[in-house]
Amino acid sequence: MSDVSPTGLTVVDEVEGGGRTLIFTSRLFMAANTTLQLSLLFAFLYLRANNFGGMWHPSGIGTPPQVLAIISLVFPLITLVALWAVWNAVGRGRESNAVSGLLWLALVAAVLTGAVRILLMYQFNWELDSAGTYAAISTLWYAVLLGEFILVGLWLLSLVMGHVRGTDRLSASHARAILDQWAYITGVSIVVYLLIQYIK
Amino acid sequence: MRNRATAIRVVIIVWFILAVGGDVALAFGPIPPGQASDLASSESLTILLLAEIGWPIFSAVLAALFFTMVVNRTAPPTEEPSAAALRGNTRAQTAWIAGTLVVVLSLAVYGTVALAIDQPGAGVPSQASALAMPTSTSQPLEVQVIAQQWWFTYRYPTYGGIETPQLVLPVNQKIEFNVTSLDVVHSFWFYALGVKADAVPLNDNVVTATPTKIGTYRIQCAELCGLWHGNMADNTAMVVSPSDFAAWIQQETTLDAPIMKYLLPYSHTYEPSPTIYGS
Amino acid sequence: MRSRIWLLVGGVVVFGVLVGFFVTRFLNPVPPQIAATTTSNTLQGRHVVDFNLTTVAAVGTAGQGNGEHPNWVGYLPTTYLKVPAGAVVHMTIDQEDGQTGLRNEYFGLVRGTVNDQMTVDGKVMGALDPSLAAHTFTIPDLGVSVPLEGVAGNAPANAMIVVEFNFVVPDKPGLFRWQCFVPCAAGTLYGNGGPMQTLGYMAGELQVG
Amino acid sequence: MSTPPTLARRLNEWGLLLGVIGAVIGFIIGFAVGTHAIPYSFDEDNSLGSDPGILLGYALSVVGFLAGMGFLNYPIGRLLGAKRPTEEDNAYMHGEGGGLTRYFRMTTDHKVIGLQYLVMILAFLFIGGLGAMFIRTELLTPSPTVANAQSYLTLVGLHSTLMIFMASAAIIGPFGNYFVPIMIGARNMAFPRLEALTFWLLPPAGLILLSTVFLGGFTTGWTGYAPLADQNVLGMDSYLIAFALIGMSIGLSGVNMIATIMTKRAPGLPLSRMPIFVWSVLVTSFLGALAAPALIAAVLMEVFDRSYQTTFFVPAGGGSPYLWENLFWFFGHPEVYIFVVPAFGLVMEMLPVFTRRPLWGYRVAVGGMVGIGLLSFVVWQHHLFVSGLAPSLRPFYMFSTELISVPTGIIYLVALGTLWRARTRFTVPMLFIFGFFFNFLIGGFTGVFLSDVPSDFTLHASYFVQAHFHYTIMGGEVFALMAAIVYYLPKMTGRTMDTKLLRFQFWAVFITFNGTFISLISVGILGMPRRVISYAAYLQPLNISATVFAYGLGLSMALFLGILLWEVVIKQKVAARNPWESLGVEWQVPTPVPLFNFDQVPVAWSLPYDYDTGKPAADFGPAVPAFSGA
Repeated sequence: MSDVSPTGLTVVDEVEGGGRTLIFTSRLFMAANTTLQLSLLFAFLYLRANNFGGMWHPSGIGTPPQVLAIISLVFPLITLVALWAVWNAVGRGRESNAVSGLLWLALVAAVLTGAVRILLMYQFNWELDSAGTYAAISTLWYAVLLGEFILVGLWLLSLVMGHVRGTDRLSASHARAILDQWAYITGVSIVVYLLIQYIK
Repeated sequence: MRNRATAIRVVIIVWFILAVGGDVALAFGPIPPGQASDLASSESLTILLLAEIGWPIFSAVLAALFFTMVVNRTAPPTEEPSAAALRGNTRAQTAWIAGTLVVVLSLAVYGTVALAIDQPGAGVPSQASALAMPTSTSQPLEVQVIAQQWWFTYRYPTYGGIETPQLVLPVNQKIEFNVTSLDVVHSFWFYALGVKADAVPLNDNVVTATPTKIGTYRIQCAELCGLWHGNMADNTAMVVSPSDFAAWIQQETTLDAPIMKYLLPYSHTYEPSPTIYGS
Repeated sequence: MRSRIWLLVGGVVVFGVLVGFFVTRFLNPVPPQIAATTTSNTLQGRHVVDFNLTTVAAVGTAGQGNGEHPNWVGYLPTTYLKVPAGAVVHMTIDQEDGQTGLRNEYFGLVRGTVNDQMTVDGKVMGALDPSLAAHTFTIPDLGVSVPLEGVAGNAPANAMIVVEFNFVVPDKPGLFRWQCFVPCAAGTLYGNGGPMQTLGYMAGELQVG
Repeated sequence: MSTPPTLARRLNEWGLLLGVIGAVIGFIIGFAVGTHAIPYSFDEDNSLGSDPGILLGYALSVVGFLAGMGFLNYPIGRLLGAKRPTEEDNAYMHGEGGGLTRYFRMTTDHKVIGLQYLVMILAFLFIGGLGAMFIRTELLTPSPTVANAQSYLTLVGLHSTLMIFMASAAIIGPFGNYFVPIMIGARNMAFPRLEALTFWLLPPAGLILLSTVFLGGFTTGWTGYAPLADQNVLGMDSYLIAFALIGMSIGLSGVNMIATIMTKRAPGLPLSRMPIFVWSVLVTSFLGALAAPALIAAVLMEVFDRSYQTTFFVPAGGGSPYLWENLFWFFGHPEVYIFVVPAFGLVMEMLPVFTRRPLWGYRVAVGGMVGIGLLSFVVWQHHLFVSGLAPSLRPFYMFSTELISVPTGIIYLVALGTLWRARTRFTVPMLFIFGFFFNFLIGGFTGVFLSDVPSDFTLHASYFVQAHFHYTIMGGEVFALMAAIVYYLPKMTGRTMDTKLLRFQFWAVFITFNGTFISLISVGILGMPRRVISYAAYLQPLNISATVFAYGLGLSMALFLGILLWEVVIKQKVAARNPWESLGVEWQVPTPVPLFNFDQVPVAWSLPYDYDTGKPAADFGPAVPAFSGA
């Protein structure tokens, strides 16, 4: 609703940020998250460079279990592709059952991501008090990423629930915002996996 | 104000008197940390220079603030702009920014040069072998400062690696302080010599200074290190003549004799026992 | 208006009481200070006073220790000592703790006591093997430092090592801190946490005068 | 909402009580789980608990508190796919018809939250100020008297940490939350629940920090340097959890503010016409959002060190104390600009009102603040000049630190330009603005000596540093805060407090403040380190002088609080709608500000400084005349 005031100037009812706010904020969180990840990267490289007393990688400390680590990267990729498809479909205004199906697929893969990563952390087999700084920073980093996967996973769950129950149909901007987030965390996880695997 | 020009003139004169008077006073006043070592003298000079440059600028801004706020204050009528509406002045802005930039750049250049000459806290030990006796006063004598909760002890690697809880230095001899810690972060602050260096475990923090005045001085820990941080001070650090120093070393060597066989060989850092959590 | 004033005053009083309760936590708790026992002896023309302290590693033997943390290692009965100015303190420490070892070997040296000596179970010593130390009795500002030998691991229960030494306190009244230099706080980083960081266990004050 | 509105509302009404209950339950659960389920605890002090127990207990108590307050209702509703809240629900959550009780529950109204912030900050500042009085009392004599070595360090840590917490929210909390949406023509924040969360994280953080005295205190000061922090007793855990909460609050508030300013501005309000205060909040929010996560990372590592015996900061275990120092100061330096940039914004917002002329050099002022923001990320190692870390980098950090005085100098240029030839109305806020510029100038002047490596070698970690940052934070930010309280109180509470007594109060606080901290600058130059309970005897006269002035400072601060309480709670003199005759849009809306700020959001906006034409910042139509003050 707009109106013309006697001074000839227009006034409006309300500024609705809406979808733009959501996407923008999602990216802001990514920026903030980047500081967190860079801090951990700094810690990782700093501890490795110093390696006091050979405690970066004491003998007998292995890398995380390879197979689980890779599986834990495949599931978020599945979610990512599903979310991309959802965003694509919603953005073109296709309100089909396919969207619901894709959302469910994304959710299941996200849940599996969390499950596999929890399992992975149990499989490190590191006694943190004696396994050196490599084990410590890797565990911490995996824990931080796990926490972020869980948070975004919960967001995804709320979107799926709202969508399938019809209380809050998924909008394109919502889909885009969560796609951004998930892509970011997945990307970071891949980088972290490579770092921990190859920079020992 | 009616006599705006007069007011401005008065303010400028006041500022000029303040600036010149302050700078002259600074030049004759005692400047910390004093002249007890070459490092301290150079720090005093830096502080003096910064103060001499900073004070006129500081007082100019202050005078301008006083002038614009206090001298110029009036009881205002309502709904009347108080002066011509100025929204900015590119020239003034450029001049101000350029001026501050020039000051800042010259300060940074000066600081960098001073830093390059003094090398306070260069972080790298200068001598290949700490145990060699310096052949001249300009060659550094290594003194290790070992910080622990909560006392400084000192090792003299050149004199058989004896350790003492009191710091005694020969005058006019270049000293290389190698500061390290056995537990947490401390900071070795020998105020009169202008020496301050954090003691970080497994790190060798190096400061060199040549004490130039015989006397008794105070040493204090300058980084919060736990319960007795405030008491981790020593009023008995001494700078003495070379002969007194030799005598003191002799005396300490005798005192230390029973413990020498237990002391670890001298090194730049000491790794605590592998069980970092107490038994 | 009156009711508002009362409301305000009431609020301020409640807030003040809460803050006051809090603030009292910071006030210097009057420590249970023990004074030296006077004797008729003299040494180097000075009056001799006696102290007898016990060090206890009270880990697992709750109730033996003192204060809020009965499980912590500590000097008993207290670490707040009071001696007359200018006296010679004759200190007897019943050492019941095990050997922990010094972080800085230097503190194995006896320093600042009369003749730079201590008596361990009747034996006169000038230094102790740093790895045998259980604690030290050190007053940094007076330059006094005495290592206390720990009871060997294979010793019978209730074994005890008696350490004796004399030191001179200044003629001027003052407050001096004293502490232990053996990282003896089991289970904490470098052995330097807990009792080492808390007054009344491995740290205390010596009031002179 | 999934539950019937009446029940949800009733629960919300009792949110504070439920929150306390939730906190207790959360603590018990967390403590039990942490103590028994986490195997890596070597802490033998089981008389009070283990580190994992305390850490988890505190963390869950915060979760319990927030759950009790009602923060989980909405997320859980969303997770269950419940319907979005209705308009009525939103209005209720905004505090519609709530009267005074809405200040004691979770609301989503930024104006309520602003006032909540104000009250909480004043309360905690008061407690922190009491701590300062105790510190000064102790330092009357060179050896311990009222405190002992341990309680003194805890006192220093509490005073500093509490003040840092409060300073980081002192201006952006009350005034940012209250006025930014109004100033940009928004009816609400972008994420009102998030905004409520940023506030309700702070009281638990403050109380958890204060609870440290029951756990033995902590001896690290606010910088929490490791490995001393690793050694500390359980009291350290309070510090860690509290600081993590503050970090989250700063970061989330930053994200929310940026989102609001960037996406919720009224049409017709480009960035180039935003009030300068909004700009300062924008810059600050970027600092908060981008710096706080570094603190979170550092705190996480410290939590791991303390509860899992990892060795991030323990050299013998392969870690490094420098890691903490780097991460901490990477957050810590932007943090000090989080304090002071909103203060710049506030004084530049107020100056035109009292000089009755446009803000001189608006663009360059914005550029200055943005410059401060950018530079503040590359100066952190000037805190480590004597640490022995990376000596070859010191010239760079010296340069970047000195460079930051250029954008800071711009703020002075703008102030002088605005004041130039103006006939200034010397009201009480203007007095405090004068105090702000005077004190901050000394703060900046002393900062020059600390930025230069050779002089920093003498002054580092001495009382000179302490006086320097008190000049910038207390002399700068707190003076701006007091100016803003007097200035904005008529709009926020509908009460005015412009009395003669306040003028006396200003001079009292100004003189005693400078007396205190000039004494402390002097003891610093003469070689007194910070945070010591014992000092050299020759420093006693200056310390006595500092203490006597500090008592005066404490009394005059208490006088300010007294006047504030008297005027607002008891006298309740109704203020005019626009007593300062400001053109800012926040003064054009009615008092009290309507529930959603605007019935209609104006489209035509200009800078609110056109005192030559008298044109308000936004056109509300003919109903509201430009000046209807007094």
